[in-house]
Amino acid sequence: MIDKRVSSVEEAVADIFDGATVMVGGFGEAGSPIELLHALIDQGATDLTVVNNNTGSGEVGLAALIRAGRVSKMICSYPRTLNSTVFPELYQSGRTALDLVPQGTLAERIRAGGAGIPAFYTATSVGTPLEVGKERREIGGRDYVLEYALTADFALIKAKVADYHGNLIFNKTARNYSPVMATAADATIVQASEVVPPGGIDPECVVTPGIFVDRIVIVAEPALESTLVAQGASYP
Amino acid sequence: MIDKRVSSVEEAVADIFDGATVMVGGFGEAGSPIELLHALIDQGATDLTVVNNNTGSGEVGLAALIRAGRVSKMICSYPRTLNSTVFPELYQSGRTALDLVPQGTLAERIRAGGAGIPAFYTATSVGTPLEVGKERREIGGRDYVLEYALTADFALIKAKVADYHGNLIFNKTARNYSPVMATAADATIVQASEVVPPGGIDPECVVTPGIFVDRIVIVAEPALESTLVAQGASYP
Amino acid sequence: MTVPSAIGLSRDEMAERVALDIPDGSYVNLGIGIPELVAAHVPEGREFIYHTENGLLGMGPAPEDAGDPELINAGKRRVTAVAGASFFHHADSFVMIRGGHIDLCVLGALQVAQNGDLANWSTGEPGAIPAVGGAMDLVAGVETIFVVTQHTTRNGEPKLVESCTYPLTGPGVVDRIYTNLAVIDVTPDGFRLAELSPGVDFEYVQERTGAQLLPMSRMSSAVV
Amino acid sequence: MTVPSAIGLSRDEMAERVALDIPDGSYVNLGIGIPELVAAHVPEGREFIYHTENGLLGMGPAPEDAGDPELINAGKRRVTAVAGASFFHHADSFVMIRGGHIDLCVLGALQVAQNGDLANWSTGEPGAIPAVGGAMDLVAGVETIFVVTQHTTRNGEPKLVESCTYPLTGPGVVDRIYTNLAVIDVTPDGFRLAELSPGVDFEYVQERTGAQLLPMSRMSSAVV
Repeated sequence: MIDKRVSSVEEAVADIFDGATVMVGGFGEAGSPIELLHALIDQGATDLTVVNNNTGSGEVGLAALIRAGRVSKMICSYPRTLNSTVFPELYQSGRTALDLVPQGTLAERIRAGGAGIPAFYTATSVGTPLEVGKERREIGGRDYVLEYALTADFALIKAKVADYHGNLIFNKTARNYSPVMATAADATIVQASEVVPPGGIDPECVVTPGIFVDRIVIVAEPALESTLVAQGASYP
Repeated sequence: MIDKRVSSVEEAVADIFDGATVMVGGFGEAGSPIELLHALIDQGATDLTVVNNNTGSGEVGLAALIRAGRVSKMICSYPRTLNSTVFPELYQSGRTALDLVPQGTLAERIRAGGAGIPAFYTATSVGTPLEVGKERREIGGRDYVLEYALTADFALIKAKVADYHGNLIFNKTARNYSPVMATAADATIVQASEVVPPGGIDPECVVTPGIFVDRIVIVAEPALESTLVAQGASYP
Repeated sequence: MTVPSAIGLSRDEMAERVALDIPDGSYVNLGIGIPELVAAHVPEGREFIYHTENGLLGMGPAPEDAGDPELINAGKRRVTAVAGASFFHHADSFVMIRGGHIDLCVLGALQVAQNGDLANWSTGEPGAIPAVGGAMDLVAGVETIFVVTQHTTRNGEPKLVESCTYPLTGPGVVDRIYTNLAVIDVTPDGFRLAELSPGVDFEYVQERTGAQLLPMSRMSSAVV
Repeated sequence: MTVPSAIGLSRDEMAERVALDIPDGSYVNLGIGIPELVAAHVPEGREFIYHTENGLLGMGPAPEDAGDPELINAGKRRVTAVAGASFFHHADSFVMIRGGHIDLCVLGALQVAQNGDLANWSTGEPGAIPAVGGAMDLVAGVETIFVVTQHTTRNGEPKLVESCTYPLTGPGVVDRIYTNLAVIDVTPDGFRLAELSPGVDFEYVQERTGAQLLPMSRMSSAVV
């Protein structure tokens, strides 16, 4: 029987290697896979390139991974957030690089990576400093830039419910980047609040089909970034 | 209150003009908006360019529109189907043109049209006769062809349930091209078996958000192509 | 120079003024700051559907209870979902934006140039952390771009200028500007006054504008 | 020349032989014709998940009742959905194909060349209606392509050839060919015999093959 469950977050992230590119789902705290991120800190992989809309907040989750010095490069659209202090310090000291990508271009580059589309054109960033280094082309009387697909070695995803095949549904705006990241990574690792047998999710409502998922671990009561930050928590 | 309902299929298709490009949802009979197609035959618009995976079957629905001489060009991936005789005759007599597009490229070109992506690269068709006339480019050591977005003036869509805002859900594999076509047309016209007030569809399960839909008409018991063909039906 | 906040409209009044120009039934994206306040001022008899780029169409007001930390807007504030809302992923959300499906977007600004260039994401200062979010996608994809902003900076520097000195968000994208002092259209001839706030005259606005301001045309100020 | 269908495997046996080489847990797309029969021959202890490009992952067998006319496969036949299935739209379906997520695809063929070129969508005859469907996307996007076909045409013409005379579906895409007579690998050196059907010898297959057939290597025939 196809069963992608693994027994712990430690096992789920065990093979993430130094130098890996890791996509991390979430927009702010919504959809942030905090337990997988903490397991990755414990695991020790370093020199990571991380793809996320933001850079985490406080000293937990993604911010804690950055603070631990494991992230050599962030690919993101908005590295400034409320309570986001870790990344700015490391960036300004030159210890973490930043590849700034407009939000829609970031989402579409990830989608392209999962879809076997090596490159596409978009009007976003034309005539701005973020156009620098991109190829420009006129199509149908308007200028566009060429953007390349983005893929990853691993994706860390938080879902609401998973079945053993890896079919996923999400909670409200926690969905955000996770479905496209799941398609663009060699290995997609999911923490789900609930795990059910195949058939437990309505096939008309599946958001991420199981084909895009490699490992599932149950995290029944995931921590919330805002709660941890309000408590002044710091990981590890 | 936002309410996109119209009172009849006649009203729904009234402004489709001669020479329009019309995307028609459906793969075989699954998702084929037969009542909207028959209303379009009655309405009389001609010289249409129609985008559909197939070319209909028997002498009803899309095949009837083609048979009535209203379609000057088909853009499709598979114009040969069981019981498909109308299109072959018109094609072989030179009265209907054919733009043959690989199925995945067709779906992606429509998606690009709705997504504001004017063009993208794909490996599909490289090294085949369908590459002719396309720009080839090597990216990351592999050859790809450039494909352009496809848009339409109108899309005719069959849904299972719609709400007044135009949020849609579909029945099983009747979903197929409809969600991407809805995004790529200036006016998306939907026949739904059931129409409910806003809130009647779970927001986590909406397949086509209402922003992509312009008109909704209720067709409570839509005809099935296979039933009509088995009955030897012919429209009008 | 006078502190501008003492004269003209308050932030809330500016937001209310913007809302007057949004057609009934519009799909609207609101930026962070004063634009967020627009949601509270839907004119009688109209209905707008709010899109937030992090994956929600049909965004409602802030929750009366604690809300759900995973039901947030692009500014990462907790919101609600109205009846008829839908959730979708980020790539689908930007299909709505890039594909021209959002009718109107209201954004803040650091600078707007007389040709419609917008700068609202970076002052370009060395050492500052650049952050762009969805602003460049919005101005590239949404047909109508309204800017709502104080007429001048806290230091009294004009935000409406001949040409932007800050890095652009997009070239030639702004249609109309709502400030505490005036409503100003971006036209092929440059900035043209459309409406003055109560107690403010043309010269007062011109003095605080970094480019030539054309007088009101005989047309009414309504753009919708 | 002997009518080939009298010798070697039946269509059903060919399908069964293909299924033996599909690894447990594979995501599989099956073409129309003999490939469809593969679904009935899942080897003991294995589970495959079938994808049909019209928007279903987890395709099950034909329904025992009339089924649902809107639950069909790519060949437009009525099917069922297994527990754990999901429905999605066409663009998402081809994300699975083009993006390399489908592990294996089994297709029919008009011709296969010794370099792996596949022709399976058109005979190129003037006046014929060309129809390509998803074949070009499948061969471009799926890592492992198996072909299952009669060894020769009804007229006894070889389908395995030096180079295709029919229009290509894709260049150099076929990994392994299953016919009524043999299992043949496409290698950098050309066609290499992997397995003979019962009662068939090398010369018999070579005579009916339009290109040089290399003898079986000492390796076992298992590719998985």
